[in-house]
Amino acid sequence: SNQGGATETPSEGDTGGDAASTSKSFFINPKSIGPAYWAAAEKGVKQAGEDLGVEVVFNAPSTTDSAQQINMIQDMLTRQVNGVGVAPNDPEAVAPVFSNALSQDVQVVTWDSDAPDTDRKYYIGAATDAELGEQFAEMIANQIGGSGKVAFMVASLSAQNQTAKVDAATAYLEANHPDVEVVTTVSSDDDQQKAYENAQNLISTYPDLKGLVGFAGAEAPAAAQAVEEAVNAGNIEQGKIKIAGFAVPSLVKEYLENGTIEEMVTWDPSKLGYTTVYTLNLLTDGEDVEDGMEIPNVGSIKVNGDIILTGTDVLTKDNVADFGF
Amino acid sequence: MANIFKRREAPIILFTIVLFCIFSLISSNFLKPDNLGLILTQITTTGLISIGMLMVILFGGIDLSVGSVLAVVATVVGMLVNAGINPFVAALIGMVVGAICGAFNGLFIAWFNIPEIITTLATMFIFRGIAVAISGGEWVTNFPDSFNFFSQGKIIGIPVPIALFATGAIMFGYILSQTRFGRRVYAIGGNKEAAKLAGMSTRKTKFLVYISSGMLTSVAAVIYASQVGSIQASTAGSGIEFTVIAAVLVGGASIFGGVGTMLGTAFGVLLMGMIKNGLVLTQASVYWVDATTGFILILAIIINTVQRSRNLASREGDLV
Amino acid sequence: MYQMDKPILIMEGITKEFPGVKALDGVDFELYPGEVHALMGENGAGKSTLMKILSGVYQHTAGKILLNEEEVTLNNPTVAQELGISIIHQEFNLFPNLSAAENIFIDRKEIISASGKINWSRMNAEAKALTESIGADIDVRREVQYLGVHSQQVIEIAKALSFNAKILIMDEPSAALPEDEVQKMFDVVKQLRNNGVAIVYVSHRMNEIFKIADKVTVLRDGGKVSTNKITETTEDQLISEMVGKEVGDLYPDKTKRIFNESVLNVNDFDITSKHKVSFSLRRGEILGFFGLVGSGTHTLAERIFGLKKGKGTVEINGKSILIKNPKDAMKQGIAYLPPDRHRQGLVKESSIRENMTLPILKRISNGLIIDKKAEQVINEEYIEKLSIKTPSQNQVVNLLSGGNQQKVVLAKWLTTKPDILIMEEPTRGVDVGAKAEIYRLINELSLSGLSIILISTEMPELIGMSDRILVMNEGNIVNEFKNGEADQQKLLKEASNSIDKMVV
Amino acid sequence: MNLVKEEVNTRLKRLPSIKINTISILVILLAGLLIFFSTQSPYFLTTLNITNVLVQVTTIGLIAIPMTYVIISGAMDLSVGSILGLSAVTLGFLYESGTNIWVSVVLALVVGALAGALNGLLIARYKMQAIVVTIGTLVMLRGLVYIITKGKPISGYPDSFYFLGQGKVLGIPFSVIVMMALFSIAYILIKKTRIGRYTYALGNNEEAVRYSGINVVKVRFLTFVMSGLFAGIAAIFYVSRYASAQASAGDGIELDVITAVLIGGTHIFGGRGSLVGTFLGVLIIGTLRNGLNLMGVSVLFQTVILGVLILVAVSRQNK
Ligand SMILES: Nc1ncnc2c1ncn2[C@@H]1O[C@H](COP(=O)(O)OP(=O)(O)OP(=O)(O)O)[C@@H](O)[C@H]1O
Ligand SMILES: Nc1ncnc2c1ncn2[C@@H]1O[C@H](COP(=O)(O)OP(=O)(O)OP(=O)(O)O)[C@@H](O)[C@H]1O
Ligand SMILES: [Mg+2]
Ligand SMILES: [Mg+2]
Repeated sequence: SNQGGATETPSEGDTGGDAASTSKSFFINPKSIGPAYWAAAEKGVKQAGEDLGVEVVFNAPSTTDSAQQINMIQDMLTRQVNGVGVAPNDPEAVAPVFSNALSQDVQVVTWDSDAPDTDRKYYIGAATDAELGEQFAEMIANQIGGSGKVAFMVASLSAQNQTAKVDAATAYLEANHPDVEVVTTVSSDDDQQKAYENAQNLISTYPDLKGLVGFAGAEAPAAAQAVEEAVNAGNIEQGKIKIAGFAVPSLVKEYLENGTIEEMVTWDPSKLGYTTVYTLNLLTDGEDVEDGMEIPNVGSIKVNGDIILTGTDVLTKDNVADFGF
Repeated sequence: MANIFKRREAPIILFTIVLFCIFSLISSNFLKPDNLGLILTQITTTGLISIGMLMVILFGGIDLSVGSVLAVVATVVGMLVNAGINPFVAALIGMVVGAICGAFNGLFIAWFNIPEIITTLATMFIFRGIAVAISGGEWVTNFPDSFNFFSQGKIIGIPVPIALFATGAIMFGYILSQTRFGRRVYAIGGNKEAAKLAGMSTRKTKFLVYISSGMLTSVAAVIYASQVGSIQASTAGSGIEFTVIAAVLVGGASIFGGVGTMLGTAFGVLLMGMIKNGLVLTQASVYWVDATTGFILILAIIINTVQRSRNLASREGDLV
Repeated sequence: MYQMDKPILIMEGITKEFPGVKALDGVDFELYPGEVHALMGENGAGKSTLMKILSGVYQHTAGKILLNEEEVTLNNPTVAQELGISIIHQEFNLFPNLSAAENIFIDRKEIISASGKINWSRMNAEAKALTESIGADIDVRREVQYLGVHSQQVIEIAKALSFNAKILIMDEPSAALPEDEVQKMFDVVKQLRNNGVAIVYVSHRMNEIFKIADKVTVLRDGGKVSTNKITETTEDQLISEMVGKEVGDLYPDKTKRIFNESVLNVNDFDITSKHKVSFSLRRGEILGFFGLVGSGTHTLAERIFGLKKGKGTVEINGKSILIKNPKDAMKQGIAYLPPDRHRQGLVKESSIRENMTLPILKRISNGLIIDKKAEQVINEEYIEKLSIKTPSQNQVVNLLSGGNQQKVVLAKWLTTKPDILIMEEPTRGVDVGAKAEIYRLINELSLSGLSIILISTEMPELIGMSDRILVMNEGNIVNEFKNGEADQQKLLKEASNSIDKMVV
Repeated sequence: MNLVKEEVNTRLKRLPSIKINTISILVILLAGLLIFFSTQSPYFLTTLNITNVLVQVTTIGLIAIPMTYVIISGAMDLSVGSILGLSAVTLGFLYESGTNIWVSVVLALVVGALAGALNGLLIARYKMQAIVVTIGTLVMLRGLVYIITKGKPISGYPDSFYFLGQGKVLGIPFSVIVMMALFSIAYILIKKTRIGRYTYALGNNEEAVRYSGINVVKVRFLTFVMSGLFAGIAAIFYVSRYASAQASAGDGIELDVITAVLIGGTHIFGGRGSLVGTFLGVLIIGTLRNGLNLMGVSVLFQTVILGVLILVAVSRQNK
């Protein structure tokens, strides 16, 4: 029954095929299938499945659709998995299906994006949205010297993890860098071309723009591409517009190397995936996570109440080559 | 002069001009040459795809698969250039791939007689799956600098994307309005049965149109890849079919086929691009962008309809 | 150049089978240069099929075709055209979105210059010359969808002529043409014949056949019945050959009819904002309307039935009524049989049953649910009354012959139990047998008290059926003919005279 | 004349058999899926799972009902997803700002119907092309949703409201009961009433319907109002089931709905189609998704399979 090929992971080449079928199975649910961010996370998930000898299913709808995501979780509960790790598209909407899971003794954690008002046991993230938002804000403020106009670029106007970061960043700037003005927030709807055109239009709209902050994976490279082009075309000077926010190292490598981007915040989604499976495995064994615990392939984690953080890195041209994703 | 207003494209051209003026009034940055250049660059991908879509719509068909074709070609071309293949060779291979996708659509539509919307709905899903499978779910990125030619290069002083779109539009505008093949497209869209009786091969013509459409989409895909710099097969170009269809229809084409021109389509594309750019430039609240876009679209449709009924009212007949 | 005594075309034993149907069964047909050869037969007799085979649209299943004594294979329309055979199809085959000139020269090599570009100026000039040669004045650059029916017919003819055909097939070319245009077309046909072109002329209109044809061939049920010189046959003989039995008088006896009360009074009624008409219709009367294209008869009908918006009231049974839409008209007992049954009359993919009760669904519903029983009863009643030939009321109307389709449209309106029935071109494209039946029906209806407005461009029909004929010209009623007063010359003269010379 | 009769008879035999074929092919297809998946997963053929599938298809199912009418009548409505979103956030917004939940529900339905009426007005009354208009309203109404919510999901409804989307009657989810009931009513409407006749006739020959004295503007208008209203109903169940009204609710659902309707044998150019077919189409899509999920097949392959299914199942729909 292994038609799933690419994504079903009955621990290929594992030591005991039998062990896998009698042991636990987890459903790890990203926001959607397809985006490379999630593909990177999938690697960690698979690796953890292999290392721990558990079956993991990594699947999601092809778009970030909350209803379809919940349907899929429901289907996997029917399949009697032992644990689910969900990156919810709508943090409120998953509440009923989570309590349903709990009533069936299925362990539930969220990862990458939290649903705090639900029955989930833990949230696994690189840092909290508030921390990240503040980190982005501080980074851009520093780069532009504490004053000037910046614009925010998000992947979605309705995704909780995006809006939470934006709110935190805005509040942080107001409190700590009152001279930094956030002129607007634009959304790419997860479409790279739109992100790129948004960046172009922003550069054109605000001649005195000093910074662009990317809140999701596709934004920073699009911003960098647009800035680089504007510089090459002689429309703006090199270094006039700074870029901060989140980035996937492999996507911004060339921009870091050619100086279009100075530094970015990053984290490895595969570590999030690994930690998620690891945590579910502990929970289903009746154990628990501890603050400062070492997780293989991930490193030490911070546990703060029901939040597990794997930590972030600052990406610069000196270390960008060290990241394997 | 009076003739100009009778043309089918007149309302959309006027509308575009009016909107242009409004944006210029609201935002001083809108009229800057840089920004105008920007708008032109930004419309090149949708523009190139619209040319193929116009021909498909002239047949009375519709092509929902263009976004997925774009993803397939962009992925293939991106992987090829990253594998060290010369960008121009890669682009040519991409066009072959696009042509094959088009031929696949054409085969089902022209030979197996499956309605366009059904075939292309299916291939929209299928091609997208193929694109992701080819990419292995990975981002295709970090292209060599030489690949930048397709977004930043210039041919006789004109940015390459604009030059490609302009060439495509003029070439197909000419083919559609001045050659036997082009008039066949209109004839078949106007009355398929009559076209058959006049001895035209509707199959062959349709097949060729789908292949051209695939190739045009692949040129767009190359520009896309070069402009955006990174391709995510699962999302690249998804939803672009709506923008493109909207542009063609707003440009005066009829979904029932036979009616529409390259000039109108070009203005439709321009209008769509201008709205997108203008709404950012006028600093409209981000939450209002979609609503305003939709409203302007509907306005454009209304204006087109008014024009059409005015034309119909002038129909010769029994004391209308 | 050509030899009058040698057939240009010989069709031998032509058989055509469609899945489950033998449309033609061993038909022989010969055609000589410089003759007009009429082809007649009931609806579905196989005329169009035979002509489609000759023009390369269909391929015959058996038999052979000799052109100038050489056997030919006509496997597509282009081959036939290249061999000098061109056809004006029964249904219009125009591209509404293209200009008149383009329609005439669509897909033709002649108008492509060496560079592959279309030579517009040459095409427009030739198109203009061609249409003028038929005596028509149309703007050949105009899109066909904005042209009227007769211009469209002109384009069809011009298109066929543009091939310099040696054989010209005209399949019911007059069906959509008014009488004066038919005259012009005949002039063209005669001219072509004198130039040695062989013409096949398919028509249901008997008077035309005798006016234009040299020979006539009759088909019945896919087989050939006879070929005769026109001078050696008579109308009655042709009819009985077509139908396979004797048919009595086509038109009923109208001499002893008297009318009193008027049912419908139309006073200064707007046809357009500029044109007003007045007339009255009496109970049981058949009031004929004659007019050329653009005369306003059609608009008048649509206005009275509420299909076209406008101001003005009509008086029905003495009460003044404003009709804003067809519903208002139907409430007043008005029904309207439209001129084009394919476009306006029938939902062709639906059954007879569904078509027939479409206007009265509300009446035969219990609450929301349609009363199937009542519907079936009504259907049975009218299928019998109008002798509609069908295996069942669930038959899809698409599969009926033209005459029977027309009867379904008529039945559809009779189910509304109208007091006033407006009929426009009630027998267009209908064969003579079915025509006779429809005339019988119209007459019976009027005798039972139904008042009828009969709008037609077929003069024999008007003269034969009407109690009175009103002639319209440029939006005005210009004359009235009582029963027995009208003949074709008078009607045509009134209808085509310039308006300013007219005194009403 | 025998010839004609003969032909008529062979045609007659062929016609109804075509109809039966569509439905029976769909039934065979569905049965095939059921058998296949039950051999693939022990969890598939369980009451729980079947219930799941039925609940999951309610959104698509509810919208597919009027979509069948709209497509049969020869038009198309691409804006249903946006209308769903608009109704959902209207409900959330009203409740959040203190309106009684049931009043909010009714007003959300009204908003859905009004959005449909806007489409109807432009398409039926002003004769604009349905696809174009509904692409316009798709964009515009979704924009309106973002204006209302500023992107934030609205949650926290009273328990009584959750009954709609989460409650059960006699072990059957209430939403499923409602969907079945509406399918049945719609079936009766299209089969046995004037409205159905007009809908089919409109898709076949609008002119002929107009010349029959029927107000075609009204009929077409009503199909679009119905489309909006049902998108509103779907929104209510959506919000109740997911306990949240999100700005992206219903985004892209039009493709699923149209796919279901087309798989169900409704003719894309109008005039032909059936609600039974649509119902089967909805079930086929739902079953396929669910079964493939249970097998752990990635959605990317699922969409390819769906694509192939469309080509195979709908390919008989020649023009
Ligand atoms: N495409 C077709 N497929 C199947 N049968 C056909 C087709 N076309 C015509 N027929 C059959 O051929 C017979 C002859 O039809 P045809 O159209 O030649 O009649 P006709 O003499 O031109 O009638 P009319 O006077 O109504 O034009 C019909 O009865 C019908 O059964
Ligand atoms: N595609 C077809 N398949 C089967 N029978 C056909 C087909 N087309 C036409 N027929 C049959 O051919 C006969 C005549 O057809 P045709 O379309 O020439 O007729 P008509 O109804 O007389 O039209 P008109 O009013 O234009 O003369 C009818 O009996 C019809 O059933
Ligand atoms: Mg015929
Ligand atoms: Mg006929």
